Amino acid sequence: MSISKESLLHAYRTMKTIREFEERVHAEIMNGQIPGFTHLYTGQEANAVGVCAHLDESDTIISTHRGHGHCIAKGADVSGMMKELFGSSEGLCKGKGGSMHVADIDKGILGANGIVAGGPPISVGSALAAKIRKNGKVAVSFSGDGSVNQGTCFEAMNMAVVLQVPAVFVIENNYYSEHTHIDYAVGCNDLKARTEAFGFPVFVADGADFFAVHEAAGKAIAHARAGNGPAGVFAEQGRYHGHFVGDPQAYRGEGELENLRENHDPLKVFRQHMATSGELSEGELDAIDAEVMAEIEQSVVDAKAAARPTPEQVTADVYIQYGATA
Amino acid sequence: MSISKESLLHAYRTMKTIREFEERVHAEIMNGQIPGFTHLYTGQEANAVGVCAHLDESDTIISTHRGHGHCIAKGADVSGMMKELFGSSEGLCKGKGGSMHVADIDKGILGANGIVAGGPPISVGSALAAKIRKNGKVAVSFSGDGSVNQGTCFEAMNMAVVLQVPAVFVIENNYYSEHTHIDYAVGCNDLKARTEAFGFPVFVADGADFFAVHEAAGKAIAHARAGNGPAGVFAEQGRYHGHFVGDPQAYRGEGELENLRENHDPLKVFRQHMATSGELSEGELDAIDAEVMAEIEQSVVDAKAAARPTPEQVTADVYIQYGATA
Amino acid sequence: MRTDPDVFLMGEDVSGGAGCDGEDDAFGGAFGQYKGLVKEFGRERIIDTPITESAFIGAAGGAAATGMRPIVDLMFVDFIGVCFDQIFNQMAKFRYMFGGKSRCPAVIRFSAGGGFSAAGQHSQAMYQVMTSFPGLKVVVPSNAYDAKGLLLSAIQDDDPVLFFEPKVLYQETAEVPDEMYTIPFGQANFVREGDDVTVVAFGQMVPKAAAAIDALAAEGISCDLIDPRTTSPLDEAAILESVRATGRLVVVDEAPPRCGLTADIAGLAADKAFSSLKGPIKQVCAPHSPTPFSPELEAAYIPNADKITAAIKATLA
Amino acid sequence: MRTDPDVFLMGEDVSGGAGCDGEDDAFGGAFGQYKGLVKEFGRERIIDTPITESAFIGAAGGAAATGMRPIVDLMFVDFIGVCFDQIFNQMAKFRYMFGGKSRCPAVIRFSAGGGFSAAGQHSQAMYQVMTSFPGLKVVVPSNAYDAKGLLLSAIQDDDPVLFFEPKVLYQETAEVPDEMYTIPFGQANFVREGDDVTVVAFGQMVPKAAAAIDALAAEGISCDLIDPRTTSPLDEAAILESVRATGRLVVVDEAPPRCGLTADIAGLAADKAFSSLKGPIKQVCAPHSPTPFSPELEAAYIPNADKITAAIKATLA
Ligand SMILES: Cc1ncc(C[n+]2csc(CCOP(=O)(O)OP(=O)(O)O)c2C)c(N)n1
Ligand SMILES: Cc1ncc(C[n+]2csc(CCOP(=O)(O)OP(=O)(O)O)c2C)c(N)n1
Ligand SMILES: [Mg+2]
Ligand SMILES: [Mg+2]
Repeated sequence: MSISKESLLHAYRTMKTIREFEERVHAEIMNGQIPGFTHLYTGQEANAVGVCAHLDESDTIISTHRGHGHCIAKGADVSGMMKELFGSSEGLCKGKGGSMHVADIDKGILGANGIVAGGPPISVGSALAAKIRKNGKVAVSFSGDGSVNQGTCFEAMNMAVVLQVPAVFVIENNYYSEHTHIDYAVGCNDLKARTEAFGFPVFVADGADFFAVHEAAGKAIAHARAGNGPAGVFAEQGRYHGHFVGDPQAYRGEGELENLRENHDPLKVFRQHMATSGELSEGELDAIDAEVMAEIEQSVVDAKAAARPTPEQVTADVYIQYGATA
Repeated sequence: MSISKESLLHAYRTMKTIREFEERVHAEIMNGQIPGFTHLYTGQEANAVGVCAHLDESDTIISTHRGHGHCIAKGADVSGMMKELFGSSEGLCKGKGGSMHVADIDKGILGANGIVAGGPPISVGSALAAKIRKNGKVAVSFSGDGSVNQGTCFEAMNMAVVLQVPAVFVIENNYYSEHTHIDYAVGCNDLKARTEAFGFPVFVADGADFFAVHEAAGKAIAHARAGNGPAGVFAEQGRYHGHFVGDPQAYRGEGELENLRENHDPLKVFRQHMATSGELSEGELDAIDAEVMAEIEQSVVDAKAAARPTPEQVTADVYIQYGATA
Repeated sequence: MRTDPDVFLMGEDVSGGAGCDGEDDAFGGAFGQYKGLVKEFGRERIIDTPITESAFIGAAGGAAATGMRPIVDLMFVDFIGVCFDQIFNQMAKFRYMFGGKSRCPAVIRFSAGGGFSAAGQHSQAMYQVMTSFPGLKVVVPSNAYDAKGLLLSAIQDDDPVLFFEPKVLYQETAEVPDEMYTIPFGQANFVREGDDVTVVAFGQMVPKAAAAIDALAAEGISCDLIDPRTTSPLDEAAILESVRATGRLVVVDEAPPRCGLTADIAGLAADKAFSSLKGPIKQVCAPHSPTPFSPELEAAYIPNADKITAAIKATLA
Repeated sequence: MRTDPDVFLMGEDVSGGAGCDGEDDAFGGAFGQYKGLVKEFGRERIIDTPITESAFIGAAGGAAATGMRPIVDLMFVDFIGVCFDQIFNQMAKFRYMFGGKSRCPAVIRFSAGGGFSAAGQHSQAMYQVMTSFPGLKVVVPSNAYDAKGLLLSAIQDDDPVLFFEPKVLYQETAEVPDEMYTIPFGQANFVREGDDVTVVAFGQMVPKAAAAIDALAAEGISCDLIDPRTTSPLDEAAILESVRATGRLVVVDEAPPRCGLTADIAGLAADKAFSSLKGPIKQVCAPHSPTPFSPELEAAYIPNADKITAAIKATLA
């Protein structure tokens, strides 16, 4: 499948945006500027971007606790996200959600989620809505290698098959759930096969390679969109930072992280592809880098200057018609 | 595997006891003598008995809402069960549990359970206790074809593999969960394969045939007892009565029930085997029938005469040391 | 459902017989509530599910967040434990956590409460627990007329609504008007009016309280009987107004005593109507134990008219 | 654990690093509480699990019912929704439903409450919800000394115990005695003694209430401050005795208002200490909303000393 130049530019820009967003968030957390619990997507950019390349605004995604990358890939406003992380009332969720709950329903983003495997059932509901309305939309859920051991995830997969809805399950294997390795947590030694045993095809990709993800996700999404029921994507990729910001990662083997950063960096891999194919020049990519850096810098400046919430806002937006009791 | 005459007699007696217990319970419910919600095991006797033949008192089982058969097969006192169903304070659970919660911890019966798939996680805990104590015990959970779609069931299976505990998952396929067919509810078309994909062997048997179940369960239990981690049994068998007592079963195909009763009756199948092998004579089997009928009759007489609970008993046994607040 | 194509119904055996060879409309819900619906609307909108509550309750949340108006049936509220997260952490919080930008018009129906000798895992009230979660609306009708009007309001509501049907009340047959009518949330019903004591009762306790109150009339004791109908939102004003007038309060619910609705209402009055109070606020509820199976035990467990009568008298003592 | 081979610890990353190539004792629980344990007791008794709360919480119930004394860690109590059934319907009810013939000595540890800008799904108190279920014991320590004594009691208890650790209190370092001591359940601690108002506070609200009370001393107002330490069983006698003496009551908790502990205690006093009451019973709690993320919002959400002070004064007005 050939990808247009415009799409390539967009893909690279988006991956770079995720990278710089996350690295800057990391720095701001270290500076004490961003409160709460934050999980970074650095190293996994190709996956979110490769999948979302096949979606438009009215398709939906649902994300995880590690949600920034998915949201950016699906088109969330970066400045609104940064403001949200800083806790501003101008943030995407008015400062009520923070990192673990960034969402933008209008963009088809059903939110990051603080509950592991909270998302897949919700995504099946979005897929069911698409099926009932016969509108050709698909619903994508992202799940980590750890989250797939959660009952809700299995239930969602079975029900999606039973109801034959256009749900796509993207499994991101970054080898760890917190500090526990996939080889321990997934009892069988073949997660792809276990997933396929539920009754839908799963397409495998190198999750550090945008082109590989793009291809696998393309197949899965086409399958679902065509009305053939659910499909899956299974992609391996490294997580550069710890589970959360500050995690010393002593559980990793020697040289593991260095190898990831050296040989499995989605941005590097993309640039290598471009060097080979010549589709985008180094100059074009460098220009994007510079624009992205400026955009992220601006988003932080804006976030720091943005309005802070006021106490009355605590009880707003609990219900639609009904005010708070207390 | 040859089975001793004593064991054959015991197996037949137990199956017959379950059958007559259930038929009598059915009649007493129709008479308005037994309150609450009751689910009968008639037609599935060979499965409980074939499995429990391999267990001794300190192995554990955990059952489902359709629990009478499992409890009787594991050695629960039939008279105590009948009293329990009648709501007597002399019942196995002092009239507090009823049909859906019959239990006898001393006999290794962790209870019927009103929550579909509530049992498997608990059973894994019993298996874990056995592993930590290195006492060679196994923990068996029974699950219906419907219950295996519940997240708790999947989680229990994966965790049993991860922890390599002696848990045995017995899946009883009676084709229906309430009024929904397995072909609808299990999205993939191969439940055995889906189960095995979790990483343990599953042994299949004709659940109407005691000998087939006995063999499959023997393999599964031996596997677990030997420290090889969990194993499964998958057996098909008919459910004669409706989901609950009173269910008109209009969802069944024509002739389906008649065929089950005619060709897949565990008691008939057992007698046919005996007629062929000559191990037990018709007279011996008839004698058991008569004894069982008398025992069940007596259990009902006793249950009707048994003490009724008094109001003070409501708040007893909530805690071990602590009395009720109210 | 006839008027809004976005409404659909989902749950285990809501039609029944999916995948079976027999009749299509074989069942219609655990209490036959949905009988006939699949014939009219088909399996596209009356959706049987596997036994997979997290998945289908979660799916209701997802469908609602993307524009549908699902009604899902959990059969017994006691099963809420296997899908609890999807209710209290997901649906309930979408709107708030997403900064007010989403809506989640899902209705979850439950049968609730005791009276069937269904023992500890099929007899719980649970609406008191769900009332504690902001973001959920909680409905507990006490009669068929209200149930219809409240259900229609629930379907039209843009927030997640938990609709609790006291299961003993399924046994009653009552005439309800054929036409469509709604009863607004947060508006209590004065079932009886009187001067001496305010009685607030929920669900299946309402007819029991009415019986107690009617009997007390002979002794010259007259009571307000308030059925809040929805526990969240709660019609605080109606309750406080009555308590300010009578000076005495009895609260009746079938749930156990700790952190329940009886304490909730008592606490409300002990703060905001304190100066009007003339006697202790009495709570009538189940004891601090699971629901027992045996009919005798269950009869001793669930509050009855005698206990309500005694409590009313105790406030007057 | 050193003295009883039946005790073991299980949960996600309680040691951390299972299946990994790196160091074995890499983690030790989400707040580092279990650091070092795996080195002493090994992976047989410090068991990392997959993310599978229903399975491992259920397994704790099963292991406890068959003679072990598991301690399981759920990390954040907010995750309770995915394993709720195993707690409130299974463990809590075994003993009762089985006619008193079983015991279930399991301890479940949770971090609870707000204060970390962790937003709606990682900041809930939830102990008020769990208090409503008969069959469970619920512990909410307010300081390190109590936590140790209550935890040792929990491990020795033969019923299922839910042990809530207010997570902001992890940040405190305090000296606790090295030796083993237990604090019995159902025995409140009088943190302050006074004559004018009874203040009952839970968990992280205890130090805040103490601060408010200490400041009020300058104005000549003296208060009893009661920390119940366990919400189930509850030391009703201590609370009632104090209220009978002071005639005024303020109850403080960080959970939202509906069907919570503040109402529970208020309801208790409005019945059993009614005749001693001299003023309205005030409840200080969070508003009826999920926990917001932004620090400013969270500061406005969680009760603080100012709100407690205002409530104390309101009872005296
Ligand atoms: C129900 C639930 N259990 C546990 C957690 C704590 N937790 C947060 S992230 C995480 C690990 C998730 O691993 P994985 O699914 O592989 O995603 P990754 O972090 O690798 O992206 C855990 C255990 C949670 N948030 N929710
Ligand atoms: C969590 C939960 N969901 C639903 C039910 C209602 N229910 C009771 S039995 C049953 C069907 C179970 O089917 P299966 O597992 O095949 O067992 P069978 O009845 O055929 O023995 C259902 C849905 C329940 N008790 N618990
Ligand atoms: Mg991972
Ligand atoms: Mg079945």
